[in-house]
Amino acid sequence: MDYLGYILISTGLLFFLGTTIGLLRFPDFYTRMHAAGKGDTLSTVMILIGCICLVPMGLLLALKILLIINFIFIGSPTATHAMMDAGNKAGATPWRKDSK
Amino acid sequence: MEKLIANFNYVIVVILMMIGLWSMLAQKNLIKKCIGMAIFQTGIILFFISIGAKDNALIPILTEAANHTYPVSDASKVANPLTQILMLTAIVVGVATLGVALALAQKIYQQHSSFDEDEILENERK
Amino acid sequence: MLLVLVRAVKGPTVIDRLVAINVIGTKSIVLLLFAGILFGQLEMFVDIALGYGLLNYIVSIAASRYYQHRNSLEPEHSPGENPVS
Amino acid sequence: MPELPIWQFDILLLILVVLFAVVALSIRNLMGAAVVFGAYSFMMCLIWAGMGAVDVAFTEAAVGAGVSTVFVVSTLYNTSATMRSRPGGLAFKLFIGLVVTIAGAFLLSALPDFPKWGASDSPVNAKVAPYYILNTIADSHVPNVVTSVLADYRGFDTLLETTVVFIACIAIYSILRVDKAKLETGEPAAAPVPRYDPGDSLIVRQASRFMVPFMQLFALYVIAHGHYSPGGGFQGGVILGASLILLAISFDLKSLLRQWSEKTLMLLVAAGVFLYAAVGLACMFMGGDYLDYVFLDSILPGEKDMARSHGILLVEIGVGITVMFSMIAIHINLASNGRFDRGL
Repeated sequence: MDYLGYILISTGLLFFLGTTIGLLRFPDFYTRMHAAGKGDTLSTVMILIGCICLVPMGLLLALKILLIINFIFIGSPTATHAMMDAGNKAGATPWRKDSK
Repeated sequence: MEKLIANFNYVIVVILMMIGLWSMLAQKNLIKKCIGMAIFQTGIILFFISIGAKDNALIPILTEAANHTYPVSDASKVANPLTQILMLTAIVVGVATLGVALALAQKIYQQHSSFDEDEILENERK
Repeated sequence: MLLVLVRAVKGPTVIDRLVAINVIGTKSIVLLLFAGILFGQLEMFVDIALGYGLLNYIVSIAASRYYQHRNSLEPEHSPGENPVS
Repeated sequence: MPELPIWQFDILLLILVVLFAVVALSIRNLMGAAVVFGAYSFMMCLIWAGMGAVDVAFTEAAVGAGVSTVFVVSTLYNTSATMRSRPGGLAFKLFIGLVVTIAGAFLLSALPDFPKWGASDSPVNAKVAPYYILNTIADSHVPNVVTSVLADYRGFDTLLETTVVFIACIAIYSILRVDKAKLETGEPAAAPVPRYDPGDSLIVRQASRFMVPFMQLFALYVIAHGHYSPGGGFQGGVILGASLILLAISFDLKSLLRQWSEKTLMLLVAAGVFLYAAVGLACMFMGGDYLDYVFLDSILPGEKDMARSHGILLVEIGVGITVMFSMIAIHINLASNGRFDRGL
């Protein structure tokens, strides 16, 4: 159980590193959104499950953390979708290979 | 230097208050002034909370978990609840105040169609 | 962990900021839980994190509504295209 | 108890906060400023959690994530988000900067006189506060000291704070609300908005429809369970308000107003304050002082020594109602420009 927790947390941190690098290095809004939306949700969920495995806690507490995971799983993609819509409406132009 | 670290929170409080005050006085834009007001307010809240914080103290909820004996005998092991409740209400009131300020700004915009102070004054003089 | 995010916030344009804010909000849930573990009273901090998990995405939805309606109401003036700072 | 490694963490966060404040003020697009201000409030919430102020962190989380940024966005929605740049004014800004720096220097010169950060024997921590910590269990059976101080020991304070929220709500009404009849004669009618907006997203609607009941349930839990965990009327009220604001954003302002008419909203805002004051008056009728819940035990269920706990719950419900509906009313006013027909 402990090892599972460590593995999950370190994988989550790895994904989060990928998110930040993607957020910083990608050329335009849509690709950045791609990195942020996926990596962020997955890394958060992984770290939270790792916490459940590592830290001794009661059933109610674990259930609450599972609820948080559930809400993140619903809320975060919705937010990503809404922001993508906003970017499209506001006229963010996609990056092309020859644009710069 | 050690003195600075020991009182670092007050330094930050003063810096935040300076930023808020500067933006309320020097910014021409009304919305920026509202945000500056909120920053000033957080500076004061930070002052209160950090004065009530204690080293190695637990949060002011007295449960049996985490080394508490139920009727607490040592008050220095629990963070100060008094400053916290003052600031808790201050945050909610602060949002209401922010709402009033924004409403005023919006009403001004309706009449002058600008957030800029100089333009509003020019419109007034006409 | 956070220092990288700050650079993201200072980054390119308005909507990019929104993305970064969303990431920061999700990460502050994790940080709150870590703070709870450090204090040894996780059950108190879980509630705050739960509140965050519920409320985190309101801002981005509000912003998306803002851009939708703004564009449909005033087509000649689209706020998103203004270069920032 | 091991040494908590929270100190260094706090210092890092404090520096970040200053950075965010500067960034929020230096962005020229007001929408960006509002968004960065939201991040600023996230950082503040983390700082307060690190300093052990859980209830304050909770309030900041609810307010910062749910309400305050939305207020700014809905104001910008009715106005404009661009700042017009004008030349000059630099000398004025520098002059103001000088004045502010002098004021800050005065404040900083008082720095050595302050007690050390985290000292438990400073005057603030050593005089009044220990009484609350030591006696709250015996007095009112409420483990959360913040709740008991908020609603019981310092009940007057909270009553007046709730009244301030109420008054702010009234002030916004009197500033922004315009009469529809007057509007039709005086100003040109606003352009009709199509009922079905093709930009509206099904995903957002379904997700909000799924999330809102959980939010409201969680908010009720926060109000009712505030005696044993962080929470209470203010936090629960803000979350309830935020859930209805989410409905208004993701569906339409009209569909919200169909359920809660303007009159109902204002009545309920007043009813919350009234409930709080009425509990106090009931205490007087039963023979005690104002807001002295001990005397309510003959009409409240439970044992005699639980009366204060139940009294706190009643008061928190009043606070929650007022905060919830005043948040909604402020949002509707700001979003619809006082017209109460359509908006963000």
